[in-house]
Amino acid sequence: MLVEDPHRTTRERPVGHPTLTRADREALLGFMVGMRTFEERGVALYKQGRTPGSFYDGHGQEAIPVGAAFAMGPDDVICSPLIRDLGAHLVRGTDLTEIIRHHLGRDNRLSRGREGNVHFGDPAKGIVAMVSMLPDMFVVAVGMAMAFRLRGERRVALTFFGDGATSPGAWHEAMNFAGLRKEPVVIVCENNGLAYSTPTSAQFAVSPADRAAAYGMPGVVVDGNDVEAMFAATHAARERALRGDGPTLIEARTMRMHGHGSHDDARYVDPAVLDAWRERDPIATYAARLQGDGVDVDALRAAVLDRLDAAVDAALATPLPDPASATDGLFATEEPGPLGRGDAPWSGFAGPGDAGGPGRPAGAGDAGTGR
Amino acid sequence: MLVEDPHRTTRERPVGHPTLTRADREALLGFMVGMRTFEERGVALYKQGRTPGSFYDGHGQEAIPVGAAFAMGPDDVICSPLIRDLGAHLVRGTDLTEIIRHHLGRDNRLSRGREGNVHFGDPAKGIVAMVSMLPDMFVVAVGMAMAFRLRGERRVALTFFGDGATSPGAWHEAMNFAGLRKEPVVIVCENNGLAYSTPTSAQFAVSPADRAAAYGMPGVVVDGNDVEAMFAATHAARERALRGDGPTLIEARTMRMHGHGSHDDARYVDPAVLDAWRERDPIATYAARLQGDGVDVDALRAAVLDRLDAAVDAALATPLPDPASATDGLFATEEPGPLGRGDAPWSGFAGPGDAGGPGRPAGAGDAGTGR
Amino acid sequence: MSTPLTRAPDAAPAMAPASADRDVRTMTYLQAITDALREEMRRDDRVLVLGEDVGAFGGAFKATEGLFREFGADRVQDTPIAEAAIIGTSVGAALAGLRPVCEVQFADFVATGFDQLVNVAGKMHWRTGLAVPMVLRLPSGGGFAGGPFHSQNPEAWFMHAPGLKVVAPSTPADAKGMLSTAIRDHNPVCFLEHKHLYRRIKGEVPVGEHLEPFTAKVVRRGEDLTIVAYGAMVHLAAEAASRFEDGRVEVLDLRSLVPLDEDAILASVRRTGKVLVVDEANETCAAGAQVAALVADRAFSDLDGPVRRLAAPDVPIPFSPGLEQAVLPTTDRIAEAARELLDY
Amino acid sequence: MSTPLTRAPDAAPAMAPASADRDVRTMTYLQAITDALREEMRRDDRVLVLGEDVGAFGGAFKATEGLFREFGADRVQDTPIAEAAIIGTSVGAALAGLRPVCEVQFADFVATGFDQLVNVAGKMHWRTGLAVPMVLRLPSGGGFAGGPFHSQNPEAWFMHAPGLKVVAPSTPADAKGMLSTAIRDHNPVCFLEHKHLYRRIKGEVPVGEHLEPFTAKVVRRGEDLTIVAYGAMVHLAAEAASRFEDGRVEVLDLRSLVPLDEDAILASVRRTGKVLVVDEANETCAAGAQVAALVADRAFSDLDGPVRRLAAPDVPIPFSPGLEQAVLPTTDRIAEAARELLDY
Ligand SMILES: Cc1ncc(C[n+]2csc(CCOP(=O)(O)OP(=O)(O)O)c2C)c(N)n1
Ligand SMILES: Cc1ncc(C[n+]2csc(CCOP(=O)(O)OP(=O)(O)O)c2C)c(N)n1
Ligand SMILES: [Mg+2]
Ligand SMILES: [Mg+2]
Repeated sequence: MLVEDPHRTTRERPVGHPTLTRADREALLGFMVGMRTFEERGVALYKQGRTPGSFYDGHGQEAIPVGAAFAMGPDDVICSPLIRDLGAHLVRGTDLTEIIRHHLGRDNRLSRGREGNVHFGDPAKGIVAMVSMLPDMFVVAVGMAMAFRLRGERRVALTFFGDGATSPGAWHEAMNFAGLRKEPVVIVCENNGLAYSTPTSAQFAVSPADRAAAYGMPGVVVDGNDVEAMFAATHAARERALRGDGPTLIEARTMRMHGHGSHDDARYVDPAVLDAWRERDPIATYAARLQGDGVDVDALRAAVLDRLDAAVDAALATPLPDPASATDGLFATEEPGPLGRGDAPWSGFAGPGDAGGPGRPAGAGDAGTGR
Repeated sequence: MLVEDPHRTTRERPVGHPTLTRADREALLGFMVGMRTFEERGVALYKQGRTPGSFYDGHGQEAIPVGAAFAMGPDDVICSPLIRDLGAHLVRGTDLTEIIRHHLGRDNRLSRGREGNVHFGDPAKGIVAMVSMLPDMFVVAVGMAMAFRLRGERRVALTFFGDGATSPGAWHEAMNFAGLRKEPVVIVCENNGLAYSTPTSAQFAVSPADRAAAYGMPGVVVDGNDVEAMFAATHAARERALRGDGPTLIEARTMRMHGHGSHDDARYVDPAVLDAWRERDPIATYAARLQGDGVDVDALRAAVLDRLDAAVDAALATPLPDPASATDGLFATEEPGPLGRGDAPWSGFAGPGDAGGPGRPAGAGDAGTGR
Repeated sequence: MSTPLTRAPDAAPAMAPASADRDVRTMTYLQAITDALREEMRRDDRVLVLGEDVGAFGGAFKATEGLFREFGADRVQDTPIAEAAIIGTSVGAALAGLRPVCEVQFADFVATGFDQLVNVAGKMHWRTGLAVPMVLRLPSGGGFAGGPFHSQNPEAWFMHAPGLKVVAPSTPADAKGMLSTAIRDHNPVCFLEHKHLYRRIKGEVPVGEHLEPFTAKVVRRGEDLTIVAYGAMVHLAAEAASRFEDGRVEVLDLRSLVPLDEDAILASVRRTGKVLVVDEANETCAAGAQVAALVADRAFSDLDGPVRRLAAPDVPIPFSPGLEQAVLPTTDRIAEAARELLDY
Repeated sequence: MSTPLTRAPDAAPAMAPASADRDVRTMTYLQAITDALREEMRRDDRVLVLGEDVGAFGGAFKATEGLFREFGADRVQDTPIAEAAIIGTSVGAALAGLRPVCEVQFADFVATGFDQLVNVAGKMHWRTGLAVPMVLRLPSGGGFAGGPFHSQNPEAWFMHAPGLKVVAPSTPADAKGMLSTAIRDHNPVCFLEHKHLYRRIKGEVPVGEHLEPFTAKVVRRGEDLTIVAYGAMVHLAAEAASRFEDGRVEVLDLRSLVPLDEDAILASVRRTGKVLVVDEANETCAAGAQVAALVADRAFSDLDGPVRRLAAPDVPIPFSPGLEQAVLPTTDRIAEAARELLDY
């Protein structure tokens, strides 16, 4: 389902979905439920004072990171999931307990307590952690994609940013490099109508998808609340990139349903707008659909909750990092190794150690060649 | 005369020239001849080792700064003429001897020897000096235009930059602010095919004029070798800005006929391309036309040369700045005064002290209201 | 707002430091900042505020709360996310006769507008004679688990960029008085307001017009050792000093980094003979390095001990509170360094 | 280029400093830089060069001359004018296993890519454990009427940004050896190459592989005073030192600013008891401030005189040669300061 786009643009719409199996659909729903459940717990932990600093969630936007990340192959990289994109981490298979430890400032493999909120990545899963400065990691993603192109690898870089992040100069420089050099980068812009308190009407005159043409790349508008549409658009963009035809900007239209962060009551948002969008909740609508197809959604929710409870318990039992560790490792002293392979459930790749195996759907051969 | 534009775009073409009198036409030619003559002398002085540092010229691009600056009113500001835009300084009436003193590193009112080559402005004439970082002064121009809009003044800011200067992030931020807030800024992009050694094909995928639409503003392609076309397009853009309809990006298509600077032999440019453009020299073609109309071009050239000789002599007789002055004035200690009014020959305004007077052509009433 | 953005105030009064008989009100450091903005905007129609979310929302920290309602959208402008444009258009507006006060949402983000600040704003007057009266408000500093991108203290970068004034108040009264002074200054001023002081620090603040000069101030007298600090570190230094006998440890609050009140620093150190310089910023090439170098040159013959420094080590500021406290200077560590110096 | 950009070299050899029996060739500082790039690109297919006009044109200063012909457009890339993208895509390429060497056309322009450098490149390893092996070549410094935007020495900004290495060679042999070392380093390295040395300074440079460590080096021995300098200032300092009796004035070439060879600085100053620190950069918070602060703390008891500094005053670098010479440290002024210190 594509939402109406008020702007004129040159745009490819994704034509036809690649085949999603029932297991794939369950996985999509599962990751969305996982993201929401995790974040609800995250808000609670933050309000209980257990999470230092701040907490951000992507309530209502789950379809975007989940659908997009799901379309990737194991050797693709994500650079980087942002504050609304926890689902991308879940799809790639980063350990839940580690993520919670990270949020709580406990010792953990992802950030060693040096970073908080969604500032983490998992090199072992092909994810590079975001920085706060928007949209700096888009520029970095273009550089990673360049390396893939130069080496002739069948890999893409997937990047995320919001509507507001199209205003900084770095966005333009990244768009220009990507479009001009046809880098294999898949660009997901999450247009949720707001940048903190600022509506898109005070951010830009022309929608992000319509601006893609100025860089010689297609801009696609997708219903960001439809996980399969996100999957299909990202899949098509990835195919295009792998063909050597360069980047695609996918503008996922959605709405930020919560405050900018858990500290923000978002009084500046019209409740009627929220009500209208709530009707189109990406999880509720997809769950209803899958339920109709016979998926046991309650069981799925229960399983997610069990895993979450266990992870939270394990995280809360984890000590804080050793204060003496704060200053080590400023500089790398060893030859860096390659990034690891992320889980790519749709391609049948479940994680390191898995070489593919049976049940790999058609098209999975595209999922990357490794190094 | 508009050159062929290979790209699709939404664009207003300037419709109908405002009336230029014969005196205006002579002035246009005179300023172009002045710029070229000055720069030829500048190259000579540089090669003689009299000009420290570097020297840049705009040979073949004279129609752009001259035509654009000529369309301005006295209260408009130019922020800023760049290295190809000496003609804009001449139109505004900055003293020739001061400019040469500046180039030679002699004591002078414009820069006190602190700056060289085209890094000067004349606050008394409403010109702000450029910085090297491209295109930073475009951003500043948008801020000046904002001030004019907020105060309800009928003034615009005119800014210049090259094709290469559309790549830095600052360009995007300035375009976005200008388009979104409909600032009264007139944007002249001098597309001379090159940024130092880099052709536009390695700079961007889509021409600057075509990218204007991405910011909600019209992009106009103009023959940058036709001074009247430049005048007309800039005049129309200025009218549009004064009407409150916001900025226009004018892409002036031209060719850089010399090296990037006098140190550069530009061996990387195909001589056949230069030959073809030489046929379309903005001064030769316009001089031929005016000569046909009875203008004594030789006399005009001779007068320019006389003035230049006198100015060079005066400049060479000027001492270097006092070394002890190098560190004073880092900080302003007094309430700043307003910028002065630039000469606006077309509007009949010849400089400070001139309040208009007879012979002001129709339309001159638009030339600004002062503060 | 009859003639918006045009009326300049009549004449600048002489600086009137807070005195006992002035009307004062107790407020937080953050409220003092808002108070200064309001006062100066009332006084001078040319003053305008711009930045991300500073309008109706009142800013990420609520420093501009209420201003949009009082002064309207032209003078309290929400901008797109674009620090270079925020700074650069402010330069332009300043050149055109306005007095912009722009907010960078967190000081950390100033790196994305750095070029406009150091190359355009900072060099303008020296190069061209054109003044650029503008203020860049920079919510800075750590101490609240903000992590590497919401805790930085970038002032040394500005100090090393000629043409920028750099100030960093530590109290509500100074925050108000120095912000007012900054807005009336004819130059670009980087105004470092410490986020961790915003709501924690309260104090008496003069009501109405209040100006503080860009000079240092002795906040505690002592004869045996000078602790030089600024911003949030002043509070830790004062606390550490209070652990020693009265009259031993002097605390000098720099308040302004450019101009740096060299006379005040030298006068204090010459008297005490020992100095400890504290920075919250990363150690290498920090403000404290400049102060230490100054002392080692110009007060050398009066020194009775090494010029000691305490600063954050050269790593980003960690998120997890235990790690963060391991990196930031603490009262204990300041007291310990002071003790060592006193015993030297 | 059979398998472009993929083959890593076999193993890093131990550092082999130039010795008498090595094959050497006389070349300029600039040629030495080109030589290092060529050597390292031949050795390691993962090394690529990118920047404005660095391709067929060979760069604004011709530092990459010949590389495009030898290594092709993939490994010697012309970029659009976009410093943030040049730096940021290099970070990405480095994360993906390449070893980018990017050129900023003039060091002054680094301010437009500052954020990617300090916030993305510099903090990456500490935050995430991911290494960012890349080199940022920065043609820096004044002395040739380049004016305020083509003469800057920005190294102190980088020193104050944790996670960046910062080096500044003064001789052709060091330029080659330290650039090679930088390319093999696993971290972002800011490589400050002084434009005014490019063609003026010639010297013997080892042929083939040549690595120099990121340490300081005594370039002239002396017992009574240490002059600490780096980059172009080393030559002036050596010239100034030669005006005194042999064996009186020691000159220490820092070569590397991060890591700073504190041991070498302290050892020299402890021996001589006096120090003059010279910077071409603006004085406040410069590298020299850090060196002076270090000495004033850790070598205090060995000092026989004040820690003196000579640096450019805090103004932009003027264009007109007489003004420029009034601002930059000169041999005369260094000698004069040395004389004063010796007489102290
Ligand atoms: C360069 C920069 N400036 C300012 C900020 C502060 N900031 C953090 S999130 C945010 C709003 C981002 O809006 P958007 O990109 O639309 O993402 P959303 O929060 O809506 O997902 C801002 C202004 C930042 N992170 N980076
Ligand atoms: C931000 C920035 N990076 C690099 C440079 C170095 N530089 C000076 S002029 C130039 C080429 C400019 O090309 P263009 O904008 O097309 O102007 P033209 O010289 O053709 O008039 C470059 C790269 C600069 N001035 N600013
Ligand atoms: Mg948003
Ligand atoms: Mg050009």
